[in-house]
Amino acid sequence: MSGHSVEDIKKSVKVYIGVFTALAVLTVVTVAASYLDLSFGESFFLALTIASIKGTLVAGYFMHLFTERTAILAVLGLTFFFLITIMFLPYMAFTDQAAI
Amino acid sequence: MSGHTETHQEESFWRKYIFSIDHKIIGLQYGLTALVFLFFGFCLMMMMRWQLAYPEQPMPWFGWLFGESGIMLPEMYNSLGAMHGTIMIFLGVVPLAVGAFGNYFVPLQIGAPDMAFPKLNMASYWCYFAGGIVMMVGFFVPGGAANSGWTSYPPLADIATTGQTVWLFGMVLLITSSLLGSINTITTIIQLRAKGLTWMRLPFFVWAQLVTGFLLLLAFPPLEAAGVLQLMDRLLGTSFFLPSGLVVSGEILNVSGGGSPLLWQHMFWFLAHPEVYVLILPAMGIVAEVLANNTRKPLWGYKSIVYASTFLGFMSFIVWAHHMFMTGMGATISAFFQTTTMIISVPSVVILTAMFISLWGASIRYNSAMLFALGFLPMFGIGGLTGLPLGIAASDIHLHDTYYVIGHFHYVVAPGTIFALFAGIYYWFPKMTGKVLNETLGKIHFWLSMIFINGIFMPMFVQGLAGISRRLWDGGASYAHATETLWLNEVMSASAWLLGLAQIPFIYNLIKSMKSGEKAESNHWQATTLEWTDAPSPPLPHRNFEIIPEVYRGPYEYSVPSADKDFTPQSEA
Amino acid sequence: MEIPYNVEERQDTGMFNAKLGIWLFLASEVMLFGGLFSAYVFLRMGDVTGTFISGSSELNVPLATLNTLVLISSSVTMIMSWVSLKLGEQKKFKQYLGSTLFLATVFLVVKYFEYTAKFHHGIFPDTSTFFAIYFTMTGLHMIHIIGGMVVIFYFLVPGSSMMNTESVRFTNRIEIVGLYWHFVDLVWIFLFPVLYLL
Amino acid sequence: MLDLLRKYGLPLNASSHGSAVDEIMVLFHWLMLFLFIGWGLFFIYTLFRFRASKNPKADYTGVKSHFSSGLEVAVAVIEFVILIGFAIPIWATRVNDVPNSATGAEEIRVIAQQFAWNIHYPGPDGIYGSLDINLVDEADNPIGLDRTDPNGVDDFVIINQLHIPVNKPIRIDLSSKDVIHSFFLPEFRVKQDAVPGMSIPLWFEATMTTDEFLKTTVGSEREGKGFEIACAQLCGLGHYRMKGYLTVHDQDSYDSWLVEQQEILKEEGDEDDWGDDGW
Ligand code: HEA
Ligand code: HEA
Ligand code: CUA
Ligand SMILES: [Cu+2]
Repeated sequence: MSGHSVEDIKKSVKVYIGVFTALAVLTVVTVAASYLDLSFGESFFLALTIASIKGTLVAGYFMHLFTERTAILAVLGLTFFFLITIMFLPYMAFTDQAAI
Repeated sequence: MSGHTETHQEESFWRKYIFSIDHKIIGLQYGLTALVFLFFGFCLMMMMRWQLAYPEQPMPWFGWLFGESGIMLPEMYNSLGAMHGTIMIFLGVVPLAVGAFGNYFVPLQIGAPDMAFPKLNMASYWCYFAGGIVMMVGFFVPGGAANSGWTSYPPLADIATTGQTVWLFGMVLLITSSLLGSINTITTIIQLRAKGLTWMRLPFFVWAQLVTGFLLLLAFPPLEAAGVLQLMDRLLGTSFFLPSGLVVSGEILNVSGGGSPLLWQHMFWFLAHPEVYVLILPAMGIVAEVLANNTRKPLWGYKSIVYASTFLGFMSFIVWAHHMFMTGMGATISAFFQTTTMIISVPSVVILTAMFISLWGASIRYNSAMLFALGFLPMFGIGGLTGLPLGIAASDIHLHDTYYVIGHFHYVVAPGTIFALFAGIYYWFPKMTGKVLNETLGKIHFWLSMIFINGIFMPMFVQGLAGISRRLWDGGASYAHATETLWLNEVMSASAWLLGLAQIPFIYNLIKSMKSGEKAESNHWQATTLEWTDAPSPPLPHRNFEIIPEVYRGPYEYSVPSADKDFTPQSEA
Repeated sequence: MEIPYNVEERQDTGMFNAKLGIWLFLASEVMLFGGLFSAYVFLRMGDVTGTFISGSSELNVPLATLNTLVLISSSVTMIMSWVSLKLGEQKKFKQYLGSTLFLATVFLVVKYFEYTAKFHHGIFPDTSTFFAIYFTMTGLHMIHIIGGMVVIFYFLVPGSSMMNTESVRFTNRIEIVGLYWHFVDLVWIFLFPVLYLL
Repeated sequence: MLDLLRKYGLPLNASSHGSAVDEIMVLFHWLMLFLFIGWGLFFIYTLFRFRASKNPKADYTGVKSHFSSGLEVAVAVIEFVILIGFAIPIWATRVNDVPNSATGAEEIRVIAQQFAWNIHYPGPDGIYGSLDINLVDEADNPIGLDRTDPNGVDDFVIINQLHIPVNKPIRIDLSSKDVIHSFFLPEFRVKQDAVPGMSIPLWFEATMTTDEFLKTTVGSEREGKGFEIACAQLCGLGHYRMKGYLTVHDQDSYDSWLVEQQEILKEEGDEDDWGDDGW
C-alpha cells in the first residue's frame, strides 16, 4: 500500500501491535482449548475457527488484504473457491463410495 | 534508468541467444525445443504402432533398440506409452502453445515491450529444459523410463522401477516452469496492455492465454503436492497411496499402510482435467486469429466466445472425477460430476458455433494457415462430441479405458490442437523470421496430414466400441472380443507411418524458407492486430516497438463498410 | 524502452507488476498447501486404526506453541521493517529485518530439536501415515522458511545498497518479501492446530 | 443407431441392464451425428459459397439471426434430459440396489492380482471363509484363505475361471491384492476397477448362456470363442495377458458344476491346479 502519509503509517503501527497481541492471545487460547475435554467435532470446530480468525488477521492487516485492489481480491476469491473444492470434494467422493 | 542506451549495447552471443531475457528469443527457444520433443514423442509412437500391428515380430531397422531379438518387450512398450503421453503433453504441446506462441505473441498483441518479468521468463524456460533432460535421463536408468502410464496410478507407480522416480523429478521441474510462466503471462496481460486496449478489445488469443494461465497457476500445485507425496512413498517408504495388506508377487509389502490409491487419482485429475483445456484453449485462440484474418470479417459473437472460454476455464476445475467413474463412485457424487461434465460441454459448443457462423458472409482466403485452422473445426468437433458419452457414467462403463477414449482425446489433441499449432506456425512464421513459408508445400502438408490422421484415429472408435482395452502390448491380439476388429491395427499403423512421411514437406519447408524463402512484409496478411500493424518489419528489435502503440478499436475490424481498405488496424485512430 | 509499471502503479489496476506477481504466486502456494491439506483430510477420514490421534498426541505441543509465537513475532518485525523504510528510518529498518532473520533462525533451531527428538524415538516418515504427512507438511513449510531467509538475508546485506539508489523500488521489494513471509506465517497458523492439537 | 454401433464394433448385449447402457450410447450418438451432420453441411456450404474468388467482399456483420442460441439451448436441454431421465437413474440402480444372497443373488468374490483373476466361491454354506494375508502362498493359496475357519472349509478358489448361472442376479465383490485392475466383461456392459484396500460390489444378470452365445458366433471370425474377462486398467507388464474366462450355465449345469467342484475339493484340496486356459 504505497501512497500512505506518514500519519497513516504511524497509526497503522498501533494496529500492527494490536494484531500481534491478538494473535499471541489466540495462540494461547487454542492450546488451552485443546486440553479441554471436547468431542472431536467440537475441538475440530473450535481449533479451525480460531485458526481462521488468526489467518484473517494476518491476511487482512499484515498483508493489507482488507484494503487491497479488487483484482487481487478476485484472484484470491477464485483461489479460495478452488481450495475448498480440492479440500472437500475428494473427501465427499470418498464418503459416497459404492464400497462397503 | 529510462535510457534507450541499452538497446544499442552489444550483447554477447550467450546473452543474446542462450540466456536471453527477450521474450521473443525465449519464445523461439521454447518453440524449437518443443518441436523436437513433439517429433521425438511421435517417433516413440511410431515404434509402438509397429508392435501393435505386428505383435512380437522383430522391428525392422530399429529392432536393435530392443536388444538382440529386435522385439519390443511389454515393459518397453509400457515405457514408451507413458513417455509418449508425458512428452506430447508436458514437453510438446503445452510448451509450444503456451511457452512459444504465448510468450512470443502476447506481448506483441497487447503492445508491450516485453513480458512483465523477463528474468523469470528465462528461468521458466530453463526449468522446462532441465525437466525435459531429466525426463530423457529416464530412458537410461535401470528398468527403463517410467512405465505406469502418464497417469502414474499408484500402487503400480509406487512399486515401479527407478524410471518413475526420475519421472517425478522431471514433473516437479516442469510444474515449476509452468507456474513461473503462468505468473508471468497473467501479470503481463493484466498490467502491460497498451493504452486503449480494454478487455473487450483484446484479441481472443490473448484471452485464451489468460484463462490458460489461470488454469496452470491454480491446478498444477496440487499435482506438485501429489508428486512430492509419491516421491516420499518411493524414497522414504511412506504409504500415502498404499493401503494396508498389499501382497505383491507373493510377498507382503512391508509398509505402514493406511493410504489410499484414490487420493492420487483425485489429486492427479484435479490438474489433468484443467490441463486438457490448457491444451485446447490456446489452440482455439490461434484458430480465432487465423479465421478472422482469412475470412476478412470480424469474429462472430466475439463476446460470447470470451465469456464461454472463461466459463470453460472455471468449470474445468470441478469436473475431474469423470475420469474416475469406475473407481466405485456412489450415486450422488457421480451425479454431480456427470452434471458438471455436461455443463462444460456447452461453452465448447458455443465457441465452435460462433466460429462456424463466422464463416457466413466471409471472403475466404485459402492459404495453408487457414486450411489447418479450418481443419481444426470438424476434427475438434469429432473429439469433443465423442467426449459426451464418456461423460455419462453409465455409457462410460463400456467405453472407459478402451480405445474409444484414446480416439476421443487424440481427435482433440492431434488433429485438433496440433493442427491449430501448425496453423499458428504458418500464420506467424513471417513475423518471426521475416520469410514466408512455401504455400504449395504447406498445402501438401495439410492434405496428407488430414487424410492420414483420420486413418489413425477413426478406427479407434470401432476398436473401442468392441471393447479393446488401451495400453495392451499386443493390441488386443489375445482377446476373443477383439478378433473382428484386430485387422484395423495395421490400417492405423500404416496411417501413422504415412503421417510421419507427410511431415517431411513441413520440416523441409521450415528449413528451406528460413534460409531462402520469399521475404515477408511487416503486415504480411493485412491483419489488424498490433503484432502485424505496429511492430516493425522482422526481425523485431529487442523492445518490440519504436513507440508503444495506442488502441482505438476491437481486434477484428475487417471489411468495415465505410473504410477504404478491408482491414482497419486496432491502432488506427 | 523500459517495461512499464515496474516501479510505479498502473492507474486502472492500482498495482505495480511485482505486487500482482507475488499475489499470483501466493495463490498457487495456497493451492499447493491446499493439496496437502486435502490429503490430510482424505487420509484422516479413512484412518480406521487411529494412527492420527495416537500420532498427534506424541508431538510436542509446548515447543510448537513457542514456535508459533516466534513466527508471529517475526511477522511483526517484518512489517515493522517495511514501515521503517516508508518512514525513511533506514537504521531501524535494518534492525527489524535483522530481528526477523534472527527469529526465523530460532524457529529452525526449535524445529531441529523437535525433529531429532522424533528420530531418537525411532519415529520417521514411514512410521505411520500421520507422521508421513506431519514430516511432509512441516518439512515443506520449513523449506519455505529457509527460502524466505535467503531472500531476507539478500536484502539485509548484499542487496541493501539499492535502498539509496532506488528507494521506491527497494521499498516495494521489501513489501513483497513481507507478503511472502506473512503467508508462510499464515500456513503455520493452520498447520499448528491441525497437526498438533486435533 | 444400435445396428450402426453394432456394425462398428459394439458387441451384442448379454445382460439385463446392458440394454439401458446401450440406449444411452444410442441417444448420445444420435445427438452427435445430428450435430456433426448439421454443422458439417453448413460448414461445407460456407466454404464453397464464400470463397474469396466467388465472394471478394466480406460482409462486416455476417449472420444477424440468433438461431444459434436456440441451438445451443437445445443441445443443453437434450443433454440434461438424457442425464436426468436416463443416466443418473441407471447409475443409481447400478450402485445402490446391489442385491445379495438374501435377495436371491449368487455371491462370488473376485480378487485381482498381477496378472490373474482369483475367483472365490463361498461353497454350499454360502459364507466366505476368512482371509489372512499371512497365509498367502502363490502356488496353493493365492488369496490367503483360512481353511481352519469353519466357513472356509467348503470354499473353493479358481484362477481365471468364472462360472455363473443364467437369469439370476450375480453379485461380485471385487478387490485387489496388489495394484489397480479393472474387471471388464464387454458383452455384459460391466466394468469396475479393482482398487486395493477396498472391496467394491458390482452386479449383473446374464441373459444368455455361453452355448447360446457360441451359436451366434458361428461363421464369424470369433467362432468358438466364448465370454472373457478383460483387464482394463494398466497393471504392469502382464496387463495385456490378464485374461479370464467366463462361462454362463443354465441353472442345471451350474448346479452340477458346483457339485463337481466340491468333489474336486474333497479329493485334491488346494493341491489341485485350479483353472485352465479356456472355456
Ligand atoms: C484437448 C484435450 C481435451 C478436450 C478439449 C476434451 C474435451 C472433453 N472431454 Fe476429454 N479427455 C482428454 C482430452 C480432452 N478432452 C484426454 C487426454 C483424456 C484421457 C486421459 C487418460 O485417461 O489418459 C480424456 C478423457 C475424457 C474422459 C474420461 C474417459 C474415460 O477415461 O473413461 C471424459 C469423460 O467424461 C472426457 C470428456 C470430455 C468432454 C465432455 C469434453 C468436452 O469439453 C467436449 C466439448 C466439445 C463438444 C461438445 C464439441 C462441440 C462441437 C460441435 C457442436 C460442432 C460439431 C460440428 C462439426 C464438427 C461439423 N474426456
Ligand atoms: C498432446 C498429446 C498427444 C498427441 C499430440 C499424440 C499424438 C499421437 N498419438 Fe498419442 N497419446 C497421448 C497424447 C498424445 N498423443 C496420451 C496422453 C496417451 C496415453 C498414454 C497412456 O496411456 O498413459 C497417448 C496414447 C496413444 C496411444 C495408445 C497407446 C496404448 O494405449 O497402448 C496411441 C496408439 O496408437 C497413440 C498414438 C498417437 C499418434 C499416432 C499420434 C499422432 O497424431 C502424432 C501426430 C504428431 C504430429 C503430427 C506431430 C508432428 C510434429 C513434427 C513432425 C514436428 C516437426 C519437428 C521439427 C520441425 C523439429 N497415442
Ligand atoms: Cu490387471 Cu491390467
Ligand atoms: Cu476430463
